[in-house]
Amino acid sequence: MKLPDKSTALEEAVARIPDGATVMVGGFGVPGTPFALLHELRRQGRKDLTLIKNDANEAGMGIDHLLTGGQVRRLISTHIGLNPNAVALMNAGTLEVEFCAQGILAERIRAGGAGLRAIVTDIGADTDLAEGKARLEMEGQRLLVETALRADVALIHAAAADSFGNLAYLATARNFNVAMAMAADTVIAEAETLGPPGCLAPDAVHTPGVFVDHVVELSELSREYGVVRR
Amino acid sequence: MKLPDKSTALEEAVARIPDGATVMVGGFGVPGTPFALLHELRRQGRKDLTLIKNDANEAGMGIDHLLTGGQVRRLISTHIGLNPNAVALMNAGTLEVEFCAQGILAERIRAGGAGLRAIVTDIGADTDLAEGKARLEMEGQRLLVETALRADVALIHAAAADSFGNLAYLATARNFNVAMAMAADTVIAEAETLGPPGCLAPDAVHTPGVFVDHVVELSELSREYGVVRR
Amino acid sequence: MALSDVEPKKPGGADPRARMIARAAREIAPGMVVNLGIGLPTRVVDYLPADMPACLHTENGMTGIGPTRPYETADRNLIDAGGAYISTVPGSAYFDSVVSFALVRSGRLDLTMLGAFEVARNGDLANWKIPGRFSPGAGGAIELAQKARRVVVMTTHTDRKGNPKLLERCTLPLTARGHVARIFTDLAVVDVTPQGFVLRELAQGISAAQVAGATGAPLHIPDTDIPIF
Amino acid sequence: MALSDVEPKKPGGADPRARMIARAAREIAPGMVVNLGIGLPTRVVDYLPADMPACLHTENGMTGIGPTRPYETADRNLIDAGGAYISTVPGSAYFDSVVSFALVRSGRLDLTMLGAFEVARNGDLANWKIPGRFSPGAGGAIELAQKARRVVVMTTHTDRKGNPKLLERCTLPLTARGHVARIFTDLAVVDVTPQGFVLRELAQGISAAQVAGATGAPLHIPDTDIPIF
Repeated sequence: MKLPDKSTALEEAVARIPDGATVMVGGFGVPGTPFALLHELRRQGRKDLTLIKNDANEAGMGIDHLLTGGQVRRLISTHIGLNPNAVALMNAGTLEVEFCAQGILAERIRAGGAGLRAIVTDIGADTDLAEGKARLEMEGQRLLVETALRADVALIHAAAADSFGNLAYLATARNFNVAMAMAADTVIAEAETLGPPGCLAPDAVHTPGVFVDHVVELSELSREYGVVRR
Repeated sequence: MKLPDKSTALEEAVARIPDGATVMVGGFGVPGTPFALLHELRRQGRKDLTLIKNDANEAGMGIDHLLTGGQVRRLISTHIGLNPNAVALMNAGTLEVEFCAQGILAERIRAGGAGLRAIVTDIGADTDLAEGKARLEMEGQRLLVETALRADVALIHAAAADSFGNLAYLATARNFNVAMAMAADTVIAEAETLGPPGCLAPDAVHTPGVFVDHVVELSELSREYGVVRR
Repeated sequence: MALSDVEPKKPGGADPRARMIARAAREIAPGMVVNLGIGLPTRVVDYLPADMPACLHTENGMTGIGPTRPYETADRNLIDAGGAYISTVPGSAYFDSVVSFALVRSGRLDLTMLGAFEVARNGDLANWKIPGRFSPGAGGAIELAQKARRVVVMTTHTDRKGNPKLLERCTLPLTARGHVARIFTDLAVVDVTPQGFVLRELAQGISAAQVAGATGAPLHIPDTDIPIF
Repeated sequence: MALSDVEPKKPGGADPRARMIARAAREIAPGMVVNLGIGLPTRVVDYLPADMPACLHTENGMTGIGPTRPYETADRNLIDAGGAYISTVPGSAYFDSVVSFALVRSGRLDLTMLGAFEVARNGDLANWKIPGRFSPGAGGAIELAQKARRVVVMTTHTDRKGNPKLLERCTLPLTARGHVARIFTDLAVVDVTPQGFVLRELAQGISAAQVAGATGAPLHIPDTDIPIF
């Protein structure tokens, strides 16, 4: 056997995202954010998107282009405080924001990727974040049933990939990419380097290629991938 | 800062397991089974144990010594078919066996390690394995609430470790070790090699040392770790 | 051992089991992700062409299985779920049991081949428990049978005593309900359809009447030519 | 940049915030696993002695944080949860967000230091939502505040308008109920006890009366000497 080749051109991969899609976007701050895929999504002008992303990046970076471009109807996130545009759109009622506790967002995505229907947790059970969520009592404690999240598409950034879609991340760029790369019907990964099968040691793979549908090689890294001077 | 040193002698580490303890044991077949820790547990003669392990090893290997030595009251497992001693003890009523679907056992352990209380799944919902389990209805489907599993102690086998307890596994020896190393109050890992902090690349760590309490260096690998000729 | 060191086994030969395994191997189409259950199915790995673009999964934590290895060159850390020593292909990846079943349950598995104690004409499968006698446990079979996009069974047509394993209704505790689509045996290829068992192919030297006689439920035999494997 | 390139900052100096951070850094005892929340707490990393055996966690996926780095030597892939460029120590490990919060929720975190909009005398914490004005979201604070073995807060004693942040009762949506044990401010160290706020230490040049005046709930002032930091 040999493993199937999933390398795809940037434009073609992003063209698979329809209007109205729910899209998971990897990254926590700059590291692990798929800036090139997001730029192409901006360029292709897809509308009415629901984004699932840890944060809203910063003004002028990443999903901020989609938010300020009016392409996003709804954002499921944990923290948008570093992007005043996102806060302003939310306060103006133009952008619907659902906040999740960060680890619970990660677990809901993971549950989707793991083919589970929900997780049961005490996190946030006695806060406003519990509003509207199903309850379950175990051993006298009122717990929350947090439903699994899946998306139509996940956009992932990896440091290195092979053409089967095996991925490796660097340092804190791993973050939400691992869970999201398992939790969407179509998983598109951009990679800083793309090699033939065998270029990653089997023990060093962070996301097995079996979860990935398309791998896009980045010809160069734009300024956004660099160190941010604040 | 420097990271704390958790290296411990074999005898001292295993002495922390009390009679009556619930003990998770890594491994799937030979790879990843902590044979040296199990031998020491046999030698120290702890009684009335509950073991949680994917399989029952084979006759004359691993937990078989504990089973035939009468040290185990209860076994939570997915498949014991390769060990006729385990099947005989179960049929004789001497050993209580709880069977789990393999991926659900993994998820229940992971849920324990992730500080969740339960997972909600459709796996096995229409089979005998659902007997006695709580139900939850979502979108018209009757699902199972599978409770999280934690243990007093987890016994882990790693290929390489540093003294902080960061662990790396080889090939299919990873199996249940990753989840179990997060799901016990006391986590004891044996390692084929043990080096100073920094001996494992931060991107190559499979189990972060923060989950591990004691690391035991193996002076030599017994015959059991080798290739099994059947 | 690299992939190129190992020649895939040729179909055919006199052994009916080897012919069954070779036939089942042809069920794997290009691009598929496939899990081979422990027992007879895992042996399929040695019957696949080297240039076939497919990905084999083993639930103990690997994608990209290569051919089995003899003891002399075995890697003590590299086994399949049945304990056989296997090899890698370029692009193999290792992961833990949690990720391994995330793959299964989330729908990334196109095909699984499982062993069976019993299969019913409605697609029910029993392969984990013979109460009071031999209950090995289900291992990964419950998730595999419930969640793979296509579930096929590979088994001898009858048990050691000659009793049929393809039945009107399973008598043993079930692994999964209604998911089996096709059964490969040493006698035939049989499909599970809304109308029950349908004969699709015959093993060399076996007649449709012999298959019907060894089957514990009505076997529909199409009027057309039945291919031989 | 290796650890040895970076000297930990010295406590003291004229800046009250720097003194507060230096004092909070002393809360970290040998052997602890500690998470530093975004904002003021993350700055604690630069005030810890190089030979302190402790493990710093950042929820974006790392244990073994080393001192912060200047832009010139920053690694673009290595930040803390607040976006500051950090370094490693020997034995650092990277992991994903799922594992990162498994660590938090399963009780492996001895201490967390969090920022606050409001803290109540019963240990309630509000730090994620000012309805209609500024709701950044809780990030990881809900799990950190609910699950760390010990939760301390680091904050200016009053907001920009001079209003107290230590209150009888929180007015904003809560992050977690009753988990805050201690508060480090630019004016004082205050404990949360069953009897409410208790003054433990005073910032240099600050009187107990000043602290009481800047606190929105009764402040118990022990009869003993109050240490100065």
